Amino acid sequence: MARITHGIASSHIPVLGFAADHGKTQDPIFKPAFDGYRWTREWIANEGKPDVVVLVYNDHASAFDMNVIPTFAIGCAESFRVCDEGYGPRPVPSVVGHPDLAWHIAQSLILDDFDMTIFNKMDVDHGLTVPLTMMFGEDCKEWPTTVVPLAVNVVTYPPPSGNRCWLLGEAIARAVNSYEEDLNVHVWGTGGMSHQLQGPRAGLINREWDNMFLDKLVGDTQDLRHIPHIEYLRETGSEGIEMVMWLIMRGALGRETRCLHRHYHVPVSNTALGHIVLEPVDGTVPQSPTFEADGAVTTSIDQ
Amino acid sequence: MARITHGIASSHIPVLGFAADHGKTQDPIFKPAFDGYRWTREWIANEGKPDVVVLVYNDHASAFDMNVIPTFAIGCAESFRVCDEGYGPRPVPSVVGHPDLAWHIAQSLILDDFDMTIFNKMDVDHGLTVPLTMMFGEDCKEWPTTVVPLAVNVVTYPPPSGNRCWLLGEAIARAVNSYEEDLNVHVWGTGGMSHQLQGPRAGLINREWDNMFLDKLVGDTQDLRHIPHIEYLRETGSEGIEMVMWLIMRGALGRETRCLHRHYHVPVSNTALGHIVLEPVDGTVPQSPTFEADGAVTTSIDQ
Amino acid sequence: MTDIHDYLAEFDDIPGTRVYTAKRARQGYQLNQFAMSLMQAENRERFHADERVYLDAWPMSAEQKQAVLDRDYNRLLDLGGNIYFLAKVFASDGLSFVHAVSTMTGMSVEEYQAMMMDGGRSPDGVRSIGDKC
Amino acid sequence: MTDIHDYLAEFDDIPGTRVYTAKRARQGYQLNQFAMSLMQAENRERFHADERVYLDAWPMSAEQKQAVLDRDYNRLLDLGGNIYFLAKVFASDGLSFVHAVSTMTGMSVEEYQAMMMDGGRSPDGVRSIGDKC
Ligand SMILES: [Fe+3]
Ligand SMILES: [Fe+3]
Repeated sequence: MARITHGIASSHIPVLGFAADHGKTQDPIFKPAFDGYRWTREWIANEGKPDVVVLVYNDHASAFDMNVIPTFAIGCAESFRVCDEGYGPRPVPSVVGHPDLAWHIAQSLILDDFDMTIFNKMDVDHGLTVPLTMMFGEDCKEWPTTVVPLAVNVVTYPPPSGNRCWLLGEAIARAVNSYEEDLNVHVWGTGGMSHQLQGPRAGLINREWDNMFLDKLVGDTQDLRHIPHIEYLRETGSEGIEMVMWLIMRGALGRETRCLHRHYHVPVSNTALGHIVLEPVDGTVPQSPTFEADGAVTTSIDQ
Repeated sequence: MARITHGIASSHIPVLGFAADHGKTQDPIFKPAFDGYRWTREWIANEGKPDVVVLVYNDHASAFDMNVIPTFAIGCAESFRVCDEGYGPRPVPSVVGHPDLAWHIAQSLILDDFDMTIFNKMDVDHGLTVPLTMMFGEDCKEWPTTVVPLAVNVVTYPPPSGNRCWLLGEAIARAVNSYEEDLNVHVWGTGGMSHQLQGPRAGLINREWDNMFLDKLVGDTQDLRHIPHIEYLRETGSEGIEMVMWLIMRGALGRETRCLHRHYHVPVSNTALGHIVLEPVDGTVPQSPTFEADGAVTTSIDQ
Repeated sequence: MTDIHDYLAEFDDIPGTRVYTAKRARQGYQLNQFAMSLMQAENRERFHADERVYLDAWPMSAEQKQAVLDRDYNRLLDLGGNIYFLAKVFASDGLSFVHAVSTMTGMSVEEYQAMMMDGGRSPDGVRSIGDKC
Repeated sequence: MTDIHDYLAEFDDIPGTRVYTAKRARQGYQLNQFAMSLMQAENRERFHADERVYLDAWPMSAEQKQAVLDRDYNRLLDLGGNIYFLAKVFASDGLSFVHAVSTMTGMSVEEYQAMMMDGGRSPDGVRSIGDKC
């Protein structure tokens, strides 16, 4: 049976992709950011290696224009092209999907009353490719994992609530747990932390709040799911709202987590960088509200 | 304040659009089908006239190909073009949207934990245009109402559950009730009734089951929301699943309805035609599960 | 319904019916995308001018292409086609839904239409393969 | 949060911030679609060859066009622009996010970067217009 072995959160700041693509990771301005991923790169190349990553990110006006705004999009294609965001496409490998698992998750989520939009053709932007670079390094000829892209709208208001995201994470865990093939699955939440890219208030960074958020991803508290959008905006800047995506990852890890690695650095470009690696201590998620299950879909992912 | 004054359900059989567009409504084969809409046409041209119709339908591989499959799509554009389904586009007017109300509903639904996909450009097919013709007649130079298109996936499995559709209807009612302009809003559910368009079992019609379904749209029973997909398939044919869309309309009408008009006819093409006009007796819908409301969003639409 | 596997398994128990699940959607992806290309008038013309050439531009299986050439709709359903997509093929042939659908039933168009005028096919006996109910 | 009106109203209480709600999305629709057209290299070339001509092909307001020509990003935000869409404009100019963003703050690029190196802008005093907290 497939199981969620770990959750990773990471900022997906585009300039880190730029630094990686142009041999600048050891430049003084970028080195501290990359240094904080050294532990993760070592670990993920060895015992931390996933077979599939359910990679939660947002599209930044790249694949989706103003004509289509999906709250939750899941990519079920064989592969996903890297798009040109205006500087030319990043020189990184295409992203290989996992259509079997992706379709299984998509079907499960819809049966669990999540109103998914399925994409069978979708380009992916820095939101998805920068985290791959940060975890797997600058020199990948191909990515050492398959990916199920899960794009969340956090650009046009309203995005989904933090609680809805947490619930989606729980439903993803149930979906993975009901997939029959033996697979190590990661769930990654990306974006954040504090940043505001617009207006006279740009450059806002709230180190204290960000660290509160990192603290509460660990253990068994569920406080984070109840933070309203306005609090992200006031406390962490207009683009800090991206952190709701981390709650999908957290929800998927179940009742209690432990922290394997944590990294926080200011600044990268306009942004506070945050990164954390978690594993479930008690991975139990609530039963499906729609299946009359006798435990079939609700399995502890305790290790 | 806007309020939902009526709900209408109707099949959206393409051949009725063909008959209307080619002056064949009085042909013996089509006449009984059109005769059953005479009451509605008279009523809707007078006291039944809506300002806006929230028109629930499904796309039949017209606007959406296999690359994008939204469970719930809402059209927020100024207008919607009529698409060419292979026989050339129907010679009917473009559909004029109501972007103010559509965006308001979209935002409200997302805040109510429905994972909508917003479309600002979308063509519409017979699923949407045939019901307009049936209600407003063959000779419209322009449609006498604005429309908020709400497209539901019932083609690729799984579609949303009947219960999810009913809940969406309730959330649409809350959204309409919180819109400040004075508007008469209809919610229409389209598609159905019994039909199977494929394979050796094609042509299946279940007059008894269809009439049970029509019976239970009236009054205060909520039995219909719990019918599983497999029952629609077994009892009413593979395309009978379209009836889940009627439950969005029914959910939007609240606790209790009365029937103003009802029509059932077999056959039209491969299909059983069903049509019903309902009004709320007690339009109360449950409070939002996400707003800590003091009645603000939950208003009786009792008349 | 207890889990997704039960949910999907039940669909295989309906006689003469292919439910368009993920498995079929994936198998039929190129076939259905081909069919949808016929929504444009110029594609319909190119298709009818030389069906084989037009089909060969699509990465479909040989069986799928042959079934399109044969207008064998039951076979196309077996190969992952969906009827709303396939409708673009018979629409481009100028066929109605009744005509095209009748070809899947083993009846002549006239027999099929007579059945419909008579109230349609009864669900009795075709609800379930297992139960014959 | 008690209803959608409260939810939206709170967004107007954040200093120096435009939250991209439906109202802004509708106002900025053509502007943002224009910006996104610059994701294609040939469009970037055409735009830079003659910005006015390129802009005139889009049904944008005169103010929106002028603000693009001026690269006045605060004004573009006021006119319904969204920063991720507008990023295609400054990317096509070869500007980084830091550079473009700094132009909205009333600081020079150097001042802005110094502020960021120093830990960024404190949230104290810019959480709320009403509360000054
Ligand atoms: Fe981002
Ligand atoms: Fe239909």
